[in-house]
Amino acid sequence: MNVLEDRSIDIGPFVSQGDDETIICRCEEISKGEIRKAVHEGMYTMTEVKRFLRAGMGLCQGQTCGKLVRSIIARELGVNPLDLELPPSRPPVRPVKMDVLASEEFPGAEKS
Amino acid sequence: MRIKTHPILGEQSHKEEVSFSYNGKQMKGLEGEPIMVALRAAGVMVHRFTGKDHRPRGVFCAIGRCTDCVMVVDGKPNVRTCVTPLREGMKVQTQYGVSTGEKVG
Amino acid sequence: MSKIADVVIIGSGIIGNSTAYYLAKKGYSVTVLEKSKNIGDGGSSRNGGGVRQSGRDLRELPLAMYGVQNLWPGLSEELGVDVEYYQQGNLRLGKTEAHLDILKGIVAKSKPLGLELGMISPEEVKEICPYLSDEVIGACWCPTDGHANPLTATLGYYRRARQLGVKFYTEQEVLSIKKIRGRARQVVTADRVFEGDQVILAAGLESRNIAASVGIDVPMSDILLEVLVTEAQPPMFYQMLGTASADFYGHQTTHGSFVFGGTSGLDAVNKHNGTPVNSSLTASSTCRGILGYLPALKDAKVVRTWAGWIDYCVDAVPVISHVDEVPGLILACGFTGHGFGIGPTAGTLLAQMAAGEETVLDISAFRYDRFKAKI
Amino acid sequence: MKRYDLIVIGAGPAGLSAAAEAASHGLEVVVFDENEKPGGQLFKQIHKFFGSKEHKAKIRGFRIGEDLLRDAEEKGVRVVLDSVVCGLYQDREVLVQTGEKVVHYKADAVIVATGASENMVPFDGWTLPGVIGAGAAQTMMNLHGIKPGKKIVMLGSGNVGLVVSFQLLQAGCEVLAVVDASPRVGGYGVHAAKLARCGVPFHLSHTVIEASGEESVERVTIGQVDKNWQIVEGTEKTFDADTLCLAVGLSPMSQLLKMAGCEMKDTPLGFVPRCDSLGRTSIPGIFVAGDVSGIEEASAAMIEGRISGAAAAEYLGFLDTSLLDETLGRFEMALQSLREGMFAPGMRGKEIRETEEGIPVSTSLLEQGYLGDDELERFPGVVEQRDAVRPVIECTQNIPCNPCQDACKKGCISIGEKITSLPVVNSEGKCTACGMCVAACSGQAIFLVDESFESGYASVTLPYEFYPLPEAGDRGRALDRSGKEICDAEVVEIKSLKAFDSTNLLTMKVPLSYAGQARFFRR
Repeated sequence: MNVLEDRSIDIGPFVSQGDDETIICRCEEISKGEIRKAVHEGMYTMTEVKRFLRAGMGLCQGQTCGKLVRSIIARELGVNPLDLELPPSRPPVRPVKMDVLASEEFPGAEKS
Repeated sequence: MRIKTHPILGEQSHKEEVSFSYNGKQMKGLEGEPIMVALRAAGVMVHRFTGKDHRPRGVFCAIGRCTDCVMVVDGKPNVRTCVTPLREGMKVQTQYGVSTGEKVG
Repeated sequence: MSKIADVVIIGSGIIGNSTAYYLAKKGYSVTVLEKSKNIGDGGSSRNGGGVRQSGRDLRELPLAMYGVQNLWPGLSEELGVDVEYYQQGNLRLGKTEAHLDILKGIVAKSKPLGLELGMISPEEVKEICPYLSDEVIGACWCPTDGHANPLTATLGYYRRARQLGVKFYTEQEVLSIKKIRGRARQVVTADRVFEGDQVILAAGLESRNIAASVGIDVPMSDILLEVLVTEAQPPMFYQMLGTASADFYGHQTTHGSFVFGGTSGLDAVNKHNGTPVNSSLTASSTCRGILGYLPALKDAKVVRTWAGWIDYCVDAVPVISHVDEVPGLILACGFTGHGFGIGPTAGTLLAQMAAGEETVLDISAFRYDRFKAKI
Repeated sequence: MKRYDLIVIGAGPAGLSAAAEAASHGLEVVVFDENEKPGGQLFKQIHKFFGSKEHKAKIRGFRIGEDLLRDAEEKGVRVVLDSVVCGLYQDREVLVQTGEKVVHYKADAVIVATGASENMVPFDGWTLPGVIGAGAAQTMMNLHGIKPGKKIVMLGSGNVGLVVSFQLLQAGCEVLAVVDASPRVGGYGVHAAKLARCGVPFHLSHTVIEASGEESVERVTIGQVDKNWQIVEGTEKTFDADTLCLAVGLSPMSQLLKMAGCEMKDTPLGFVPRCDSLGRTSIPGIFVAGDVSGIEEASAAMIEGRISGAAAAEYLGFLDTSLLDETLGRFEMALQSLREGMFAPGMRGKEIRETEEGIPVSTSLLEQGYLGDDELERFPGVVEQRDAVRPVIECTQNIPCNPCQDACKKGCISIGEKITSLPVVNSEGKCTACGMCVAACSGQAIFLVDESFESGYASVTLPYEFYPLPEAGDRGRALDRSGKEICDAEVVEIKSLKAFDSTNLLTMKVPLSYAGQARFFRR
C-alpha cells in the first residue's frame, strides 16, 4: 500500500525550510510552511489540506493556488503530483450575489 | 500611464470623463472603464490590505478571477475593481479585511 | 494481506474518527477504513455544522445534551485543532402564527428533559440578532445550542487518533464483513482482508449494503442535501439559525463566511448520476429562504455550493447498537443528517460499547431491531 | 424551459468557430461568455498570427476576433455577453448569470470552450501590488489603454512572455529583462529575436528570488538556478522595476466539465476531459474545443471549434454521418499541419538539435534570444548577393507558417508544400523591394538588404511597429541582433501602406560592413 492509502507510513519529521513563510494560497493567506506542516499532521490529499487549512477555499476557489498546493503536498509525500486528485469543482464557477442567485428565470416556460 | 496613441491600436477611443472619489479624494476617470484602470492612471497600486497579515494587494489577474483587486465600492465590500465599470460619482475605498475599517474584526 | 486490530472501524467520518480516538485513548489498537481518497468525505464534510439540542427527537436529545455539556466545550483543546465551536444559542424563527405553533410544539416537547428552551418575542429576537427581518414575529430560543466546523472537527479527531497510533487506510471500499466461528471478524475489500476482534460499521448510507453481507438490514434511504457558502463578511453574529418552516439553516463561521443549508423541497427524489451533484434549483431556493429572514446578506456572494447524501433512517434517529445475530459487530449509522452535533457523544458511546463498558447514556432506543411492522 | 439545439460556453476562438460551424448546418445556437467583449483572449492579441491563409495567418488577433464574431452572427448565432455560466448540471442544463438574475437553459448539445487560465509561481513578494499575470498586462494595455507599469521584468520566455514583452515595448514601457528558469527560450525564436534586437536582455537559467517594495513592487531580484532548480549563491541581480509580469504557462479551465461529471484525466499539460478527436466527452451531448481540452495556439483552437461544431451537428442529426467524415477530413488536415514542426504538442520537453532540413539549430537563439552572426549562413533564407536588393529571412525554426511565400509575387521566396519548412530565398528571383514579405512575416524576421545601395553604404529595411515613428532623414544608431549599438544610421525611407497592416517599413542607411548585422534603429 502506498503513502496515499496507508496513513501510518512514516514520512519523517517536519523540518522547516527557508521559504516556509511564502504565501501559497493568496486568498486565504496560507503559507508553504503551514501546508507542509499539515501534511505531516496527516493531511495527505488536496481535499484534506483544503478542509483543514482553507487553502484553495477562498474567493478565487483555488484557481490560482491549486497546482502549487498540489506540488507542495506531492514533494512532502514523495509522490508524483499527478497522483494527487484535485478537489471537486463546485458551482457557481464564479461568485454570485445571493440576491442574484435568488432571482431565477425560466425563459420559455409555460406560465402556471 | 495612459497610452495616448498606439502603433497598432491607434488613437484610444474617446470616452466621457467622470469624477469619482478614492478614499475621500476626488479623482477623474473614463466612463465605463474598469475602476482599476482609473486608479492605475492615477498611480494607485494598493487596493486592499489582507485580513490576516494586513499585507497590501492590488491587481493581479485583471480578468475578475483572482479577486485580489477587491475594494469597497459605494459601501459594498469585495467588489472586483478589474471588471466593474467606473460610473460618475462612485465612492471607492481601500478595503481592510472585508470592510473599510482600519482594523479588521 | 491481513491486519489484525482490536477494533476495525468502517468509515472515517466524525463517528468513525471520534470512536477511533476514544478507543485509542483507552489503549485499544484500532484500524479505520475509508472508501474514498479523503478522510471524512461523506456527511462529515457536507453539513451545516449545527451543535444543536433544540428540535431533536427526544430519544436523541440526551446525546446532544451530553455532548454540549461534556465534550464540545473542551474539544479544541483536547484535539489541538480549532474546531470553531461557538455556544451562542440557536434561534428558530417564525413569521406566521402557524410557524409559532410549530415552535411552541418544539418547546413543549423538549421541556420535560430539562433543556433550556423557550419562546421569545420579536424584540428579544432583534436584541440577539439585529440583522433579522422585521417580519420575524417570534422564535424558539435555546441559549446553550451552537455550531462548530465539521471539517476541522472531523479531521481534528483523525489527526489526534493518528497520533495515538490508529491506522487509517483510504481507498478501501469494504465489500463485506465475514464471520469467523460465528463472530464478525474479517472486513473484506476488493483486494485485502482486515481483521479485528470487533467491527464498528459507521459508513453512512453505504452501511446498508455492508450490513447486508451478514444478513442485517437498517432501513435507510438517501436524501441529497445541499449547502452553500458565502464569501467572508464582517463579523455579524454567531447564533445558529433555523426556521419553523425549514427554509434554511446556518451560521457565520470564524472565517467570516456564512454556511447555509436549505432545500428545494425535491431533495428526497433528486435524480443523480452516482456522484453527489447539485441540483440546479436548490441554491436559488435556499437563497430566497435566507433573504426572507436576513435581507442584509443580499450582496454577499455565494462562493460554493455542494451536495451530499444523508443516510436517512426511516424513523429519523440513528442505529447505535450491538447485533444479536452478529456478535462482534456494532452498528453506527442512520444519523439522518443530524449526526455531526452528536458525533462526539456517539464516538464516546461506541468506544464504551466496544470496550465492553457500561455506556454513559442509555442507548436502548437506538437498537437495530426496533423497526416493526405497522399492523 | 428555453431549449437550444446547441449552447456554446465561451466566445473565444474555439467557441465562436464551433458556433458558426454548427449554425451553418442549421442548428439554433447560443454562445454565452462572461466577458463584455467576445473573442476571448483574441482581443488582447495585437500581433500577427502564424499559420497559412486558412489559419488566418498574418492577421492580427483582434481582427480575427472581429471576423469570427461577424461570421458567427451572419450564420444566425446568438452571442450573449456579460453572462457567466455558473454551472453545467444534469441533462445539459446550463445556469447563466445575466445581469441581476440567473437564467436556466437546456440544450440538446453543449460545447464547452472555456479556454485556459494563467499558471502562477510563488516567491517572496509575489502578492505585492505590481506583480501581475502577463494576461493582466495585456488586458491593461491592449483593452484599456493603460500601461501596466514603467519598468517591467518578465518571468517566462514562452510565446506568451515574448509576445507580451513586445507589446509592452509597443505600449511605451521599458522591459528590463526576460527571465526564465529554463536554460532555453521557450517560445518561437523569431519572437525572442525581435525583443533582443530592441535591447531586451534574456536571463535564462534564472528565476525570480524576490519582489520587494514598501506597498508595491520597487525591486525585483533574480538569480541563476542550477540543475536542481536551486539558486546559485552570488548570482543575484536586482532590477529597479515597478512591475513583474508572470508568464509561466496556462492551465485548462475545465471546472464546468468536472462539475458535469465528465471523465477527466490529469496530464502534465493540465486537467482535461477525456475526449476523442471530435471533442466528444464521456457524457453524450457534451463536447469540448480549444484550450479547455489541452493548451495550444489560437489557430488550433479555431479548427478544433469547427470540428466540435460539426460533430455536434452530426450528433443531433443535422449533418449526415457520411458528410461528417468529409467535413472533418478538411479540418483535420488543417489541424495536423498546425501540429507539426519544432513546437508541435508532441515535441514538448524534447531537445531539438536539427531542423527538419538537417541544419543544426541556432544555440545562440535558444540561449540568448538572437541568432549568432556565424550561424546565419547555414539557413536557406540567407543568401549572398552583393549586387542587388534581396530579402534576408532570419527564420530558423520549423514553425507552421507560410505567408512570406504568398507575399512575394516575384518568386524570391519559397516554402513548399510542407508548411513548417524553412523559407528559402531564391537568388534567381527579381526582388523589387516591395516590402510585402517584410510586413507579412508574423515573426518580423524578414529584412531587405541592399549592399549596392550607395558607395560604401548598404540599406537595411526592417519592420517597425513603434511610436513615435522616425522620419526620413532622422539620424541615429543601428542596433545589432543583440540590441547593441554598432554604428551610425540614417533613416532613408518610412513606408506605411494599408496592406502592411500597421507594420511600418523603416529603411536605414548603414556603413556597408554592417549590412549583415544592423537590424534595428534607435534615434
